[in-house]
Amino acid sequence: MQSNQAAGKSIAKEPTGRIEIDFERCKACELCVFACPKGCIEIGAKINRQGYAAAFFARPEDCTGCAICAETCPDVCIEVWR
Amino acid sequence: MQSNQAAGKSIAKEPTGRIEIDFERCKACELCVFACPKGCIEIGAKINRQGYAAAFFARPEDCTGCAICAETCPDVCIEVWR
Amino acid sequence: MTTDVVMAGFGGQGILMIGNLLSLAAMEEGKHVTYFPAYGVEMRGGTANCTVVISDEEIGSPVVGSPKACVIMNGPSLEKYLPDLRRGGILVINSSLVEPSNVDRDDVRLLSIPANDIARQVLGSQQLASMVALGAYVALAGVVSMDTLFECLPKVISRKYEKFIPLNVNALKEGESFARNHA
Amino acid sequence: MTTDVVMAGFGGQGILMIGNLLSLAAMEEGKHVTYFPAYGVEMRGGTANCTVVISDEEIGSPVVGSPKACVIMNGPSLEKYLPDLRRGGILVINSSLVEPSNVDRDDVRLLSIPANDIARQVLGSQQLASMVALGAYVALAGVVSMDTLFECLPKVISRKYEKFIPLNVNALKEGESFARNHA
Amino acid sequence: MSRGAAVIHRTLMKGNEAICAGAIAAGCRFYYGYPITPQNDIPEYMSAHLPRIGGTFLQAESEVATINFILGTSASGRRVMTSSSGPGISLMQEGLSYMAGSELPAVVVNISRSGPGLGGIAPSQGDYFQAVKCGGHGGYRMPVLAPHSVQEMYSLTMLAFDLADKYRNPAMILGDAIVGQMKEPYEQTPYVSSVPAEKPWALTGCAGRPRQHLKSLYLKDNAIEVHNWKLHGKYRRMEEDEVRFENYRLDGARIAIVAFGTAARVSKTAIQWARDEGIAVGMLRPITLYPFPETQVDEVARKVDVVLVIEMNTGQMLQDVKMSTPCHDKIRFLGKPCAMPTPEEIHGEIRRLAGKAE
Amino acid sequence: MSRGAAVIHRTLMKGNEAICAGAIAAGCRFYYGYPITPQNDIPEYMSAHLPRIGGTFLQAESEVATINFILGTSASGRRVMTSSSGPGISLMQEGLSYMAGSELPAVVVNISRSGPGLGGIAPSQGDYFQAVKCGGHGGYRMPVLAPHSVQEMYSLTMLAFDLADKYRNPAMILGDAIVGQMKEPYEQTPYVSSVPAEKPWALTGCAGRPRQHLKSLYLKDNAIEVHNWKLHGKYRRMEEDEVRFENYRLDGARIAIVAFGTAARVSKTAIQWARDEGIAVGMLRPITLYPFPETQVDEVARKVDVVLVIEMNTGQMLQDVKMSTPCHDKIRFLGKPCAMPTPEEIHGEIRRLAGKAE
Amino acid sequence: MKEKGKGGFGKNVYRRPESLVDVKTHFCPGCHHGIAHKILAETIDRFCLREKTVGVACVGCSVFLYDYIDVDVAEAPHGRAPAVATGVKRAQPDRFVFTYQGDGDLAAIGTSEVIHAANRGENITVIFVNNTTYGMTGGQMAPTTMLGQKTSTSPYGRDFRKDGYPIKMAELLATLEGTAYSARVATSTPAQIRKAKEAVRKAFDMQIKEMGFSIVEFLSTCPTNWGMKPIDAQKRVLGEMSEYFPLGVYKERKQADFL
Amino acid sequence: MKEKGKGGFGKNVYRRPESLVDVKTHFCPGCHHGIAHKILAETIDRFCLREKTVGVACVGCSVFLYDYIDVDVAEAPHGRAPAVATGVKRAQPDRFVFTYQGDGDLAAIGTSEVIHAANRGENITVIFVNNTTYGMTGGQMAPTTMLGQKTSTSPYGRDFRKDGYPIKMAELLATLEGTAYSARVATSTPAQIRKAKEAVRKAFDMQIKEMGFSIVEFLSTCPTNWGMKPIDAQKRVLGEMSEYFPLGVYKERKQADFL
Ligand SMILES: Cc1ncc(C[n+]2csc(CCOP(=O)(O)OP(=O)(O)O)c2C)c(N)n1
Ligand SMILES: Cc1ncc(C[n+]2csc(CCOP(=O)(O)OP(=O)(O)O)c2C)c(N)n1
Ligand code: SF4
Ligand code: SF4
Ligand code: SF4
Ligand code: SF4
Repeated sequence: MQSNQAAGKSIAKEPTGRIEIDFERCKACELCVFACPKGCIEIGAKINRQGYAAAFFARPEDCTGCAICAETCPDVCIEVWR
Repeated sequence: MQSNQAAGKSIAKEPTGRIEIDFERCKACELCVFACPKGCIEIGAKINRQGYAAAFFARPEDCTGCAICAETCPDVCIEVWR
Repeated sequence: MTTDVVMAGFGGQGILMIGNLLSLAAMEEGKHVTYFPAYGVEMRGGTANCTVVISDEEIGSPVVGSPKACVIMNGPSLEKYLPDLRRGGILVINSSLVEPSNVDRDDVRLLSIPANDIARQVLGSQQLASMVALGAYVALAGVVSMDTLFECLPKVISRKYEKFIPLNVNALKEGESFARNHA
Repeated sequence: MTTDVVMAGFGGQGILMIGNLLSLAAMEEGKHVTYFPAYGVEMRGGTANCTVVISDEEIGSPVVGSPKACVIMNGPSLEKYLPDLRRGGILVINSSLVEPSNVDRDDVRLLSIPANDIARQVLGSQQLASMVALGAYVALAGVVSMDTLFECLPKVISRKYEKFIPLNVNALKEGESFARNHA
Repeated sequence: MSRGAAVIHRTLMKGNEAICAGAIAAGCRFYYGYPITPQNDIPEYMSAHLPRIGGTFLQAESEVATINFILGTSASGRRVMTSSSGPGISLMQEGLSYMAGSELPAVVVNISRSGPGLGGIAPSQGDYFQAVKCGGHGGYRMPVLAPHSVQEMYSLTMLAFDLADKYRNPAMILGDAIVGQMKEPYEQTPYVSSVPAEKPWALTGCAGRPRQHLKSLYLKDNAIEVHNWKLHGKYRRMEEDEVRFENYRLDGARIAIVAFGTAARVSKTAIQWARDEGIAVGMLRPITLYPFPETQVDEVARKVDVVLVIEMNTGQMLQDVKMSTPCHDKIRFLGKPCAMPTPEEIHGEIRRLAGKAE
Repeated sequence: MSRGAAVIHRTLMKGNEAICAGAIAAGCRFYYGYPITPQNDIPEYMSAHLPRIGGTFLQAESEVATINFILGTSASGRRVMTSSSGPGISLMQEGLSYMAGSELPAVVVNISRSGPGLGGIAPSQGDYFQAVKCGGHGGYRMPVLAPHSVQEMYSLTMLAFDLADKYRNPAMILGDAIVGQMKEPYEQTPYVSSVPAEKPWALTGCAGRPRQHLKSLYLKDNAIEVHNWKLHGKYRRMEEDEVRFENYRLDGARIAIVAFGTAARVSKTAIQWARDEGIAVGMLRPITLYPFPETQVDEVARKVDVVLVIEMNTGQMLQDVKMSTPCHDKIRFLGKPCAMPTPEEIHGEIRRLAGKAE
Repeated sequence: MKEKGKGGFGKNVYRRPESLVDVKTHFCPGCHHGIAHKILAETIDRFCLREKTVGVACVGCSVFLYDYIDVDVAEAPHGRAPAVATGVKRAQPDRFVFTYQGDGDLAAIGTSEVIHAANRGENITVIFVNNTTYGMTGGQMAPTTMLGQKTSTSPYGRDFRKDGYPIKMAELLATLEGTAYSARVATSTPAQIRKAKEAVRKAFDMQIKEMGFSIVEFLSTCPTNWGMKPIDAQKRVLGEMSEYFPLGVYKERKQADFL
Repeated sequence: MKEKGKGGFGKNVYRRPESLVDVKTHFCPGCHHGIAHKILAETIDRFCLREKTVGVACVGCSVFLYDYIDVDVAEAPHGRAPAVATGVKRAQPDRFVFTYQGDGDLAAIGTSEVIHAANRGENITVIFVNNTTYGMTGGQMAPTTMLGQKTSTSPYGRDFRKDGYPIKMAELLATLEGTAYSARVATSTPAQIRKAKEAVRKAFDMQIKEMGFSIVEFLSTCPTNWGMKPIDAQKRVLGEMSEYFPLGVYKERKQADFL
């Protein structure tokens, strides 16, 4: 079906977007981690000055620039380009 | 019709009830005057210690003892017998 | 010279209006004056009263322990105020509603005036009873001139009732002449 | 003899629990003791800290201007409390999260203990870092005996986590031995 | 009071209404309130007059809401007033504390009644502590003015607006049923402002400037201590610059009455009578209850033989008199809670103190 | 405090919780409140403990509702308590005035915070005026107890219940974040009641007796004056019978500190240090802020060279000290609003006053 | 003492309810507070509750409840009667507890207390007398004042743009889960009086059966402050007032265990 | 400064709204207050209102509104924001005025103020964040706390027999004549966030068109006091919370002249 083909296309490892996460501002709430439909974000190991193991952009190659992570982040840590 | 006859009967100058109005307690609001379906009550000329021209039982002959006046009186001035 | 008067009666008898009128007249004549009404007891009915103090000097207390005069328009007020009236003070009672024989003091200057009757019979409205009484009091006490009272009437009677001013003038005059004839 | 200590770190590091434990132990040993926590700043996160004063006499102030000891579990707390620490005072820092080179004073008795690392590597849980630090502090200051601390553990650990008591004993011991070896 | 060149005429007016006239003269165009005896003339007057001059009258659902309407309008940089009595003023205490903390000006009128609780409407000075020591939490202060005549109901209201703006702080008029309900002639002297009209701190939207806020929360470090020292500095300035009082026939007095408001008014009659008998008695009448005329009371106390404090309560200002002067042994008290001492009673007390036979 | 024969053991407890323990020991089975820092331990403790012993914990929708729940339960003849802080206590002022006017007992705890307004949660004694002069309208009074230790948080709470019942009047515990949040060992001494348990005035339904009511409205004639004289009589009796204070190392003192609560607690450290240096300094610590130990302050003031008043505000109890003694020239003040003076600062001030070089 | 049965009429068919104290009231002529008091007293009698009742008086013209109803009464601060009643009921769940409140008291300053008492399902009964004004203080605008109505603080008439709408408390409270019974009645005709009695009876019944919060709103007159003769005031209730504030039962819980 | 468009992506599709001050917030990890703040700021930007707005902060976790939203802000006492906003709006009818309140603030202590502001049709906008607890003071029971929910003052779970029912403010306020707009939204999914923005936009629009009182209730998380991970808290909102507090628009006035 058409839609399947379309879906197939977007799965292709061609990022159509890019995000930046503010390391110091992140509180490691993981909301973006669960929100990202592509699973691009993960919690890291480094602890920031607030004491949190901030999230990081783990899989840039899958990012579509849909901005769902950014919309979701309560701390406005994520900026998105497409 | 039956009901007319019945009504006719009660109009007859045979009182079936009797009220007493507490002269000193009455505030001459006239609610009983308007409430009495038989028009038995009137406002008097004598002024009581509160300064009101109290109501009085002007037409005892028409009283049916329906107690509507008493139910209506906000100052519980009226007692009714039947 | 300082004088004062307590006026009292049922609510609705116009007590506060005559107190106001007297005060305005005193002010008009350049006197110091204070007017103190019994203010809302947070409910209606009952009695109304006010105190007017008139003086040539700055007035201290607007309320007095033992007034120099009382204008009493109903029975309950007589009971309440008679004991306080100063020896030799002026007592005007409205004998239409107050039994003169209830005045159990003989050290005061009593004037019994059937104010309601005069108002009804002569003037056609019981509403004017308190004006009659004021006329009588002013005639006795002479604190202000009758003419000043007349002049001040428009200030206490609302525009709507303007047409009754002449009637009020007459009421004051009736009171005055009764007082002159019976004092 | 009166001594006192300020303990500080991130909320959630167990600061208040070690303060409580120390206080209980002091009480158990018949001492006077006061424990004062930084109470809710009406929001979460940020730092947690408490002050414990232990004495043989009646204690006046439960809070001190210049403490005799500090147990510092994170970076921000070092900035906040280091300036107040008394000359010659004891400073225990958790070097897993606090950079020892940030200690810009040489008039204090510094012990750098990698509490988180010890807790994780030796005991299997970072949760125990503050117990490690307490063990170290008590070893240095000698305010109470280690055994009393052990005895008091059941009073600060809820029934639900009873099974972790031995682990906490070990944590205290780890801290103690680290202190003995590095002081 | 200084008079302008304008023709001034005397009007017979109720004290409560004179407050309204004073407020309107001083440019107050916002009034919020909730009914309570014996001050209902004030909202009633305002509801009739303010709409006619483009002002806003709004009846609130409670006194708690009232004081917060006031806070909002004050934060907008407008002159605003409310009035109430005992129970209503109690309900405003939290809001007053917030306003003091946020440095927001407003005039609050207390035409006090008898307490405690629902009490009654007999005249009383039982709210002195609440007004003067400030019944809200946190130890703020506010100017408290105590008029004793209809003229002062008018003029002190104008002053209250100026003090409020000058210090960015609520100011209170403390009256009672007697000065509130009585009528006497007064002169509608023109309002002459003593403070600048601009309020750059007002919240009007941040066009052309950085955003600003009005708040009383200071959480970081010792910010709240710093803030309180700042407030304290203002109170000190009030104490230095704003004390107002009347010396009444104190020349050569051996007895000095200290009384305010209605009690002072009544005392004047008694003093007249006593002076007529040759008794050397006078009065120091505090017009500002806060700041209290401490120095003046002390000076007078040192001169006279007896200081007679008279209040319509069981002794509240009495404490401020003792605080003001070490001459404690000269101080006497005549008080009645929830009742006006008559001129006769005061006169009797003066005679007794002067050693005259009864 | 007298101890019973019961075995008493020491517990490490938070001041706020010791208040709860004291209340429960004194038979209080009803607690109503609304959250506010720094006293949340109290409702939290009560919500956990009261249901287990058949008591009632109910969180109100506001402090205004709270104080009226209290009024209702008190009118039912039950021991009842609430607690709050600054803003919440301000909202209770009307209700407190009603309770005083209706002669209803209850214990109200103020674990005060910094003000004015929302202020902050730094320790403060800024609510002294509000508590001691009574922030509500009408000039009522209430016993105010100022604990300075966890032990006293416990024992003075029990006492507060007795005073409240004895005088049929609200009683207040005035603490702050320090005594509220600190833990120290305390002994759970048994409660020994000093007042009869019967409350024949309680509203329980008029079975077998004429109906009765609890009210504060007195409209007829001078009923409100009579009522106030009656209340005043109670206050007089409190002033005669209920003054409580601690003399701390006043033997031979040339400097007497007067301080309460946390400020007194901290002062003790400074006094220890100063005495160790040979400075003759001691402290009179008022435990009841109302009734204030007037006579005791005066006696001490006459003996010493300097009276140093220390408060965590800019000078409130200071006024009561001046009111108590004519020795105004001996009085000095050390205060900080919304901050605890450290032992070091107090010690420094003592040394200065004792003429020691810095 | 009155002669009973004089003139051959032996059966007393109306007399003062037992729980209504035999004294003059301070109410103005024609004020319906008096009628509401009578109905309240009758219902107390009917359920034989006189000796187990604690009433709570509000601040308003009905503050003297304790002089008129022969039961124990506490006086609440203005608006706080439901909170005081909560305190009484929690302490004495086996007592019958009611409040009696005016519309200034309940619908203005006391809004929060009545809403939360209802929301908690507090097992108390509220008699609420709505006369569209503040009677005791001299006729100021109330939250229930009708649009266009002139009062001493709405001299140009209530304007919805400025003062909002007359608030309908019976309806509002009926929306809350904890409310067991909410009705609006009037007492301007004998039929209305009968219905009002029935509503109060039901409200009492709810409390007795521990169903939760019950309230009866009475549309009432205030001839004095409306500046009307009592009979005209009564007509106003029958007319524009009941048009805006429809009479009826807005909620009636059927089952005790309401969850 | 961040590199823009790095890696060939030139269009910035999400960045901090202009009216949102560029500072760290004090909110806990995963707290939805942050999302509500973002939406509020975005809507201010959208209508270009930044320079003509006066906000009113409440007491609660959102008290620091003035540190985050780049507009003039007054701080109201706990619960009184709608009253303060009334005072602001009456003085400056041409300014945009909003309040931001928690559920303790609006539905407990501030019940009366919000109801009467709504009833007056006060032309203000209320952002109401319902997280079923008192966040700032450490997680006590709120009027919106769910039945059975354990909080620090309902340690045995909220019991309707004792504490009543979670109160539904969006529905309650919708019943009042003066309310122009009332909606309940959540921010737990991208779709919900979109709807929430739409609701806030509508609410703003009501004020701009002078239609009266508007309110948007946000169902929000408080992971800290619920003792949950942020993601689980979010699930609770999606589950039991929106079941009891249904999302939707409860009132939407269509015509400006509403009488
Ligand atoms: C806190 C407080 N505010 C105001 C008042 C004054 N007050 C007394 S009764 C009343 C309103 C009475 O109106 P309502 O409740 O409608 O009852 P009504 O007199 O009409 O029966 C007011 C405002 C008060 N006693 N306490
Ligand atoms: C009069 C008053 N009472 C109590 C408080 C304490 N207090 C501060 S915030 C708050 C409640 C916060 O809860 P909520 O409104 O739900 O907002 P949240 O913090 O959950 O966002 C309380 C009770 C106060 N500041 N003032
Ligand atoms: S949503 Fe924001 S704060 Fe939370 S983990 Fe992601 S980037 Fe960090
Ligand atoms: S209803 Fe009662 S008070 Fe009114 S006139 Fe009749 S008897 Fe008198
Ligand atoms: S003022 Fe109105 S409500 Fe009050 S008693 Fe008179 S008529 Fe009734
Ligand atoms: S306590 Fe709750 S509401 Fe407050 S910031 Fe934290 S998560 Fe948010």
